[in-house]
Amino acid sequence: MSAFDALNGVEILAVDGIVAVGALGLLLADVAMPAGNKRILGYCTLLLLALGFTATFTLDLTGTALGGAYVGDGFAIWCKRIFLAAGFFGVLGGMDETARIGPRRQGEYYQLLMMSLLGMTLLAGARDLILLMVSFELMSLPLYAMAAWGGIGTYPKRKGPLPSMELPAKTKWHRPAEAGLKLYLVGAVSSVVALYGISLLFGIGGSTRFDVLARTMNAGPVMSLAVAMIVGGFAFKIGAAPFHMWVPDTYQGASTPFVAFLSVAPKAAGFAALVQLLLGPLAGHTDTWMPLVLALIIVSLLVGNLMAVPQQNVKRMLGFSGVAQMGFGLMALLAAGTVAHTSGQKSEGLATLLFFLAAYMVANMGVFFVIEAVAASGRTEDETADEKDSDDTLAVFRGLHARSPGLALAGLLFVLSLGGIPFAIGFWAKVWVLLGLWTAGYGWLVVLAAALSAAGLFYYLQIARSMYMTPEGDLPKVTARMELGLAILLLALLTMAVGLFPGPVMEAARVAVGLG
Amino acid sequence: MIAVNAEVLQLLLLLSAALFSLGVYGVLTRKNIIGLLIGLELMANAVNINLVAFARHQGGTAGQVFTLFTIALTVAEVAVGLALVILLHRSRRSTETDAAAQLHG
Amino acid sequence: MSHQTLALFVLLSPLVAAVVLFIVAPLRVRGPVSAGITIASTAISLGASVMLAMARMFGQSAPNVDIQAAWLPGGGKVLSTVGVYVDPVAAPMMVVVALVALCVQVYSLGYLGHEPSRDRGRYFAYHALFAFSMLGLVMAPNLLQLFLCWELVGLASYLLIGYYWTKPSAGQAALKAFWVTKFADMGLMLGLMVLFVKTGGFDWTVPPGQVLMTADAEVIAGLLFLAVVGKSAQFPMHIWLPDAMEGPTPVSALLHAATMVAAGVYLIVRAYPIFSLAPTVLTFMVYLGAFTALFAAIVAVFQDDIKKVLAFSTCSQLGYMVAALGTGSMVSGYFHLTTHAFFKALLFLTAGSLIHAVHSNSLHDMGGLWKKMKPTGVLLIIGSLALAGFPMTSGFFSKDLILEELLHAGHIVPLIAAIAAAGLTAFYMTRVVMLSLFGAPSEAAEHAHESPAVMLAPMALLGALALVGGLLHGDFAKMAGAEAAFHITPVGIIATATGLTGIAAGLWRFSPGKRAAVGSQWVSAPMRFVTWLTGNAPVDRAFALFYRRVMLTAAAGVAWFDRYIIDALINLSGWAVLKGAERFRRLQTGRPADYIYAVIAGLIALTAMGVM
Amino acid sequence: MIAMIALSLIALCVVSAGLFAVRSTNLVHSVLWLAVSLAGTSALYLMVGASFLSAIQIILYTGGVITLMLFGVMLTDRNETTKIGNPSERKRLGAVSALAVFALIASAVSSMSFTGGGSTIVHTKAIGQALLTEHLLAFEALSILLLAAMLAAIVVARRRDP
Amino acid sequence: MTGLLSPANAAALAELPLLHIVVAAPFVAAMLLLFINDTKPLAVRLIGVAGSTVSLIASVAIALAYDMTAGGIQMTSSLPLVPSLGISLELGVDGWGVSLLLLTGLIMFAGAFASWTVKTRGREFYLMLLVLVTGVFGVFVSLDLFVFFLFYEIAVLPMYLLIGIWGSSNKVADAGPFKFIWKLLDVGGKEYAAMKLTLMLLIGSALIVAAMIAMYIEAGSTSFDLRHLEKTHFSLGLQMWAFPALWIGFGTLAGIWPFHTWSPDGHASAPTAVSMLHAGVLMKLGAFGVMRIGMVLLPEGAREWAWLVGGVAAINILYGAFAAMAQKDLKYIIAYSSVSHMGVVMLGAATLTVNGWNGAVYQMFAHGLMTGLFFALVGLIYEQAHSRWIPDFGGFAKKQPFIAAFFTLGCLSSLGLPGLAGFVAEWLVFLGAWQSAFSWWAIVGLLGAWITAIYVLRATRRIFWGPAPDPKWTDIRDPIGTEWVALWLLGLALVVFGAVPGLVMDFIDLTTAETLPRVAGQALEVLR
Repeated sequence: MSAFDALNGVEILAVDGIVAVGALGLLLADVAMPAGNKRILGYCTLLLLALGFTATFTLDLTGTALGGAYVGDGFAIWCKRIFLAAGFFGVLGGMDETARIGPRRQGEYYQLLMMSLLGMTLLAGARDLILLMVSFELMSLPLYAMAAWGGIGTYPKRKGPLPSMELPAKTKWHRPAEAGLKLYLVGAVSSVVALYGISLLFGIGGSTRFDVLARTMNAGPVMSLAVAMIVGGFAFKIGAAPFHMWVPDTYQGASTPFVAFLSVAPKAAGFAALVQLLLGPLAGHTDTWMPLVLALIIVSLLVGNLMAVPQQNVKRMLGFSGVAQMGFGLMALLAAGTVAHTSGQKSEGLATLLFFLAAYMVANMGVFFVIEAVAASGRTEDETADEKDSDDTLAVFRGLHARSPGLALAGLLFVLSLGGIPFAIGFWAKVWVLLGLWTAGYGWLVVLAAALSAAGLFYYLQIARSMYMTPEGDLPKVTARMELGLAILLLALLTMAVGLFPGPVMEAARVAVGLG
Repeated sequence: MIAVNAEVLQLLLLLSAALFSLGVYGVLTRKNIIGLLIGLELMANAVNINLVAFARHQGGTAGQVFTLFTIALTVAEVAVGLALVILLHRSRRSTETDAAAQLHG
Repeated sequence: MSHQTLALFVLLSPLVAAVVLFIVAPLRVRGPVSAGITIASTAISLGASVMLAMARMFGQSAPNVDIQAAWLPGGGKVLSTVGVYVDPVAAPMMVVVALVALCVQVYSLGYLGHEPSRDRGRYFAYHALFAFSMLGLVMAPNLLQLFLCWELVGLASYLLIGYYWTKPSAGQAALKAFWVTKFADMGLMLGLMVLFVKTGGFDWTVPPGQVLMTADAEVIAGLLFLAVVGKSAQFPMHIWLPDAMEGPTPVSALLHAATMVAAGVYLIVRAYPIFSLAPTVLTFMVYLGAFTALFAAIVAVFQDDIKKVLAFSTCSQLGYMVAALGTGSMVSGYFHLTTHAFFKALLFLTAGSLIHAVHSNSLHDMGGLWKKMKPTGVLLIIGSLALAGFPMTSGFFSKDLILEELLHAGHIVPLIAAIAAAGLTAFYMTRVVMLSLFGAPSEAAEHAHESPAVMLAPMALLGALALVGGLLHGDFAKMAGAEAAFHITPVGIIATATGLTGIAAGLWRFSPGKRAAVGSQWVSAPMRFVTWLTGNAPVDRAFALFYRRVMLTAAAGVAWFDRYIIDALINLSGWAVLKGAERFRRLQTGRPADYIYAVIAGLIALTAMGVM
Repeated sequence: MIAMIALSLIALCVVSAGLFAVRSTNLVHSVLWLAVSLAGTSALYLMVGASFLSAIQIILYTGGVITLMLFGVMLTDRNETTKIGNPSERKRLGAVSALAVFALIASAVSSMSFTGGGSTIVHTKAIGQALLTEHLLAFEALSILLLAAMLAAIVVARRRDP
Repeated sequence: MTGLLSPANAAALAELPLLHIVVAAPFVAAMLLLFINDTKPLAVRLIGVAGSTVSLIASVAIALAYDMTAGGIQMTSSLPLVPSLGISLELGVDGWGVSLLLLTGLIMFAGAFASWTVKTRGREFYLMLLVLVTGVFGVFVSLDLFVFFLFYEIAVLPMYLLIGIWGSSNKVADAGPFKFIWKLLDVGGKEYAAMKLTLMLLIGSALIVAAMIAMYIEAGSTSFDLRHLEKTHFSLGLQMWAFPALWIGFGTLAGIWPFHTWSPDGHASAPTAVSMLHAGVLMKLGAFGVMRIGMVLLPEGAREWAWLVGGVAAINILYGAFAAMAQKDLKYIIAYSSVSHMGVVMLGAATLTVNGWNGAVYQMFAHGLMTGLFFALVGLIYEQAHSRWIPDFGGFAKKQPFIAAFFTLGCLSSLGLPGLAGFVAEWLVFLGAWQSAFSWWAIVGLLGAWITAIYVLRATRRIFWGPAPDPKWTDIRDPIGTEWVALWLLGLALVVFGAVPGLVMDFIDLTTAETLPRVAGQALEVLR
């Protein structure tokens, strides 16, 4: 095979190309631009992402490239849309905060975001272990840096987990640093674990290509070991318990708009990776991996829902709720796996996963942006998120209904969507997942999940309670900045519109997995 | 050079397992983040040994290429990790993991 | 006008009055207007009733009026109907009801003349409701409608007893009346259910071609009789009736003497085709009726409140009727119902007149009123004589018939009880007459004056009927298809003698000269037990105990259980989750080392799951 | 046979160096032990015929990682940084966990039966060819990854904007 | 309401998209409110009233247009929502639906007026109320199980905010073996009540989801259409677990014991109109769900479990009545009486007889009117006296003669006095119970009605009767202005539908006669 053969079909990488070129272009532009406020780079990023997003519709991205290492199919395209949309909203909603943290260096944030996105989009189509791991890392590395993005501030007295760790007032303490470090430590260990699993997989399969692996691998203890390590390693990325420990801390510590991005895009990518592997070369070995996924589901549902209950910090709460939400995502995977196992074909489960991820993205980003909008209005111009210790507790929502009716309504909508209440997009996602799960024969899990999901409303409603049932006192009015407001508006409209008419989108998800 | 037959492969895999476990021990017991990174490196190294062993056992290029990639990945990861250590050190004057333990519950 | 139209008029005119008065508040709050509407409607009813009755009495036999409309559907068919039904059984009762109602309403104009206009308006609206319900009950084409109206008269009774709602005792009495009768009504409902299941309808006759087993009939009749015991104040559910005297006296006359309490008797009369299939129930009725007659008569002797005397007397007389019906003689019981309606209504109205004069119910506050209120006095004496069964008064005929039937049926013990009760009746009525009309006037009686004509006129009409009503007994019997000519029989003689003895004893005991010895202490020491009875205490206390100890305790227990066990258990689950989460969150220590532990532990768990 | 013994010895070396690396109480020593372990691995690669990787291992790891780490140690140098101890309760738990991991992996691996075993020599050229054909995309992605790592490290480690 | 229109006119009326109007009107009004300034309370109220008026008119029109001779499901329309799953906005109405639409229309209309005095955040209040009632209407006209469930959830959820924001807290003394939970949960507080209500109902709906999905899949995974599901014969295994799941799921909303405990606290805490709607209509959704979904779709399950459904309903009746008797807070009395009365509904449903079913649906109707009236009255009293503590009351009839009269009317209907709507329902239910396999239910029911008589009349006496009220109640008065609307509307409705039950019962009976044979099967023939 010559280098030119390898480039056959490379046009299906158009979107990835846009992102890659965009990232590099931003880097160059950043260097070339004179020092100063580089907000314009944010708009460029938006443009690029919008372009990429449009390209997923206008260009034919299906096919095979690089001799099978990269495949563009409906699933991959759909995933790319989720990533790009998440990136788009992440940039749009975070523009102010990014500019505030470092007006002169905001370009770097966008470059890192683009690079991370590149990792994700590549991941979606990767059919090669090497490409899979490289793109996985490409996605992760910038996230570590972005989580730690921000300044060092001073804080009031804080309690540590042990008395010796108590921080006296005014100590410099870097919340994003802690967020980034925790993400990094758990992430690095997890990815090494996953790598080890993949190396074993390579060992028993003798190739890095999925299509080959699917033929050559035999089930056995080593495969079980490898699969367990891979599932565990990727479960870190989607934040499934017990690999979720970084989630609440990073959510709380990192800047909110970034968390909005972090909480959806990498998770979707993690699912994409799991799907590539588990429903690709391992599709014939569902006996090996389904029990693991089932275990993750149960632990995630229980831990996520239980731990979210006592949280007073909204971002932490959403972190834990996200853990529980990932249980739903895994359920879709489980359903898909069962059908793949019994009938050997792609199933509706996969479509439900795609729809679920999209729904989760919309609602979750929305909530985080509402938090950001409220918190930002309480900050002074040169303050950043990490300097105020309490600007994301439940209390910041006090009387939001009066301080900003629109934001409160949007927040309510997102929260209800996450809680799975009808006529918001999240409801359809959850129900569809449960439907698929039932078809797969996990009736008891459906009951458990539905009941826990309903019980989970307890903490979602805490947000609604804070927004609607507490007096506003003398808290100031809240107005979201233009970009942020636009992002919230768009997301709210999406939540409503798809919630009211989910048919086309669900149909599209089915088409994407080849069920049309 | 010795041919990697089943026996050698077995030995290498066990070596890798041992290194991996040592790495696990390292990441679990170290309070210092750099020490923890050392454990991580051992684990990564175990991955590499695995890959090389399989590559040599099977004879293709893929394994070696893969190893190349993993080495690069590990290095990149450590680079970012160390940057984070420096950041933590700057704010807390400490490189212990417990210095980053304010967010909890 | 055709009989159909007339029958509809009987029922609809009070209905219209009631609906208008209840809905159109401006009319209701004006007493005279309300009174006018009610009285006019009752008069129309009376006129139509009389016309309907005349065509069926005195040997004539117009065809039955039967108009029914579907009321409730059931499975695509008609489950039950409502309508009007006039046959020879219903006709006299219609007249009695309309007549007494009209008398009482007119009387009330005077009696309640001093009440605020607004309250009087309410009062007459209730009366209109009562007239409609009672007539609906009487004219019911089936037992279901009878039951509907049965409950509605209960409502009217509740409202009218509670007319003086600012008085706590009135409120208590109203509730008591409602609860007790409502409890008994469960029997009626249940009876109707059994009837429906057994016959597929609510008719009081067994449909042709169907056979009602005796056992079933016993059950149905027994359950219906339970309702009768409540409504017609038979022992032990008579306890509400004396308390019901808290209502205005005209109300007592109409509802709690003449008509409503007699509804129970009327129910038996109506449902006689079923009762006649239930011999055990009939026998039970005889004994219970006779016992009530005697028991209530004994208690009545010791009452100082004139209305209480009359109330227990009503219980006693209803006991007669029940006993009579139990012997299998529908006519005698029904006839006594009619005559009793006249003279008891009369007695209550005269009592009301006396009360109106002295502003007190107590016999001790009366006395010597004869001089002041001769017409009232005369009417009181007439009524008393009729009640006592003085020869040739209406009570004489009807009571005599009953005693005869008792003898015929061979119920000797009840017969003796009934005769004894007759004697006691004469005695206590003489006591009332003597204490209220003669002797030295009390302080209050000094200022008494005769009631206005608007009160006297209805009394006079009733007085006339009380005197001569008994002569109708032959027609009554014919109407029911029985031949019952009046005979002078040994039993009759004994009874009359007993009654006269009672009168004599009363005259002797309560002659004006001995007045000083009267008072509640007039009973001698050996009769302490009887005095105790006079408070109506034992049964009443038993019911009160049941209410407090059983019902309220159960209620408190259930409420406690609900709040502190059931609800608390549900709360407990929430509490446990919250507390558990509070504990559990400590696992999220915040120390990165522990997080890595979690990863490795998860990894070990997963691999262990996979490998093993 | 001799090669086998040599291999085992090197393996032993690698493991013991690794053990010292995770147990040493002096961070610098620890890093250096790691270097030994990595160098041993490099030798191992050489022995099994992956000479290119062996070189890369030395260059990237020993030259890159170890240097980085030493840099890190130096940059954050303070007494408590270099003198590190492992708390005893952690040691026990860590040892148990590590042993469990080892047991699991070893049991799985040793139950696996491999056949044959090639000794074909893979030339560096072939590796390069594979990199730029089959794994072109991954290679390009890796280049961006390294760029991203650089950028990330700069972004993280740099002081905040004035 | 048959025969009020000529067939031609009725047919012409039926051509209109009445079902869409009835559902959409409140929603449109709610959306309009989004654009109204909160500082214009009158405009807000008028829009709320307008929305409910349109719905009321449309529901009456539906009743008029419904073709009694044809029966069955009428005025159907369809709009695919998710074609791939067979979810589609299927609207249509049967006799039960007609009657319950009418009820909802009446209660909402009354509720819109009863909310006139909501002082704070009136716009949001009306908005939530209208959204809630949209859900209620939606449930009654849905022919698609999934859409049914959607609307069901819509109806349940606004409750949380409505109670949490505009509700009132109650003091509940801490005692009993679980005293320690009080502090953490703030038992009796409005937020506690709101949260308990929401969570219990939604966890219940998790069971509904499970049963719904199972039924959908067993019916071929093609459609959620109720008509399609009705044609499916579900396996006994499914019926045996799915029916209890639906029973508990929907039943929680209907207040079945022991899952009723959200109800007293919820109703006692809720503001007037919300209590009216919730006790008046929402609880019926639960019972309607049990009957329309549980029993009709799963007949064998219903037959097998009837003993439990009826037994628990019997417990409900007595338990609710006794618990109500011990209450001193006026709203708690009404709330517990709702528990008791909903027991009557469930009892009727469990009888699986024509009369029982007719009675059950009629009880939904009657209890809705009655409890709506009650809560409207309690709201008025509370607004003026600022207290609901009965021992403090007395003699109110002096100053509130009309409130006293309407309260008495409600009480009388509650205890099943003939001539009022409550009687018809209770009578039929008890008759049906007697006809069923478990005759003792009827006796329990009768006892319950008697106990009801005790506690409601006692409450009346304590509040309204007695000597002139304490001087501290100087502000109490009879209703004025718009406050009359709810009282007269619901009061008259109680009388009219009690005196002429055929107005509504004809509709109910039609559907009962059509659906019951499927459920009761052989048993029916024996009992008829």
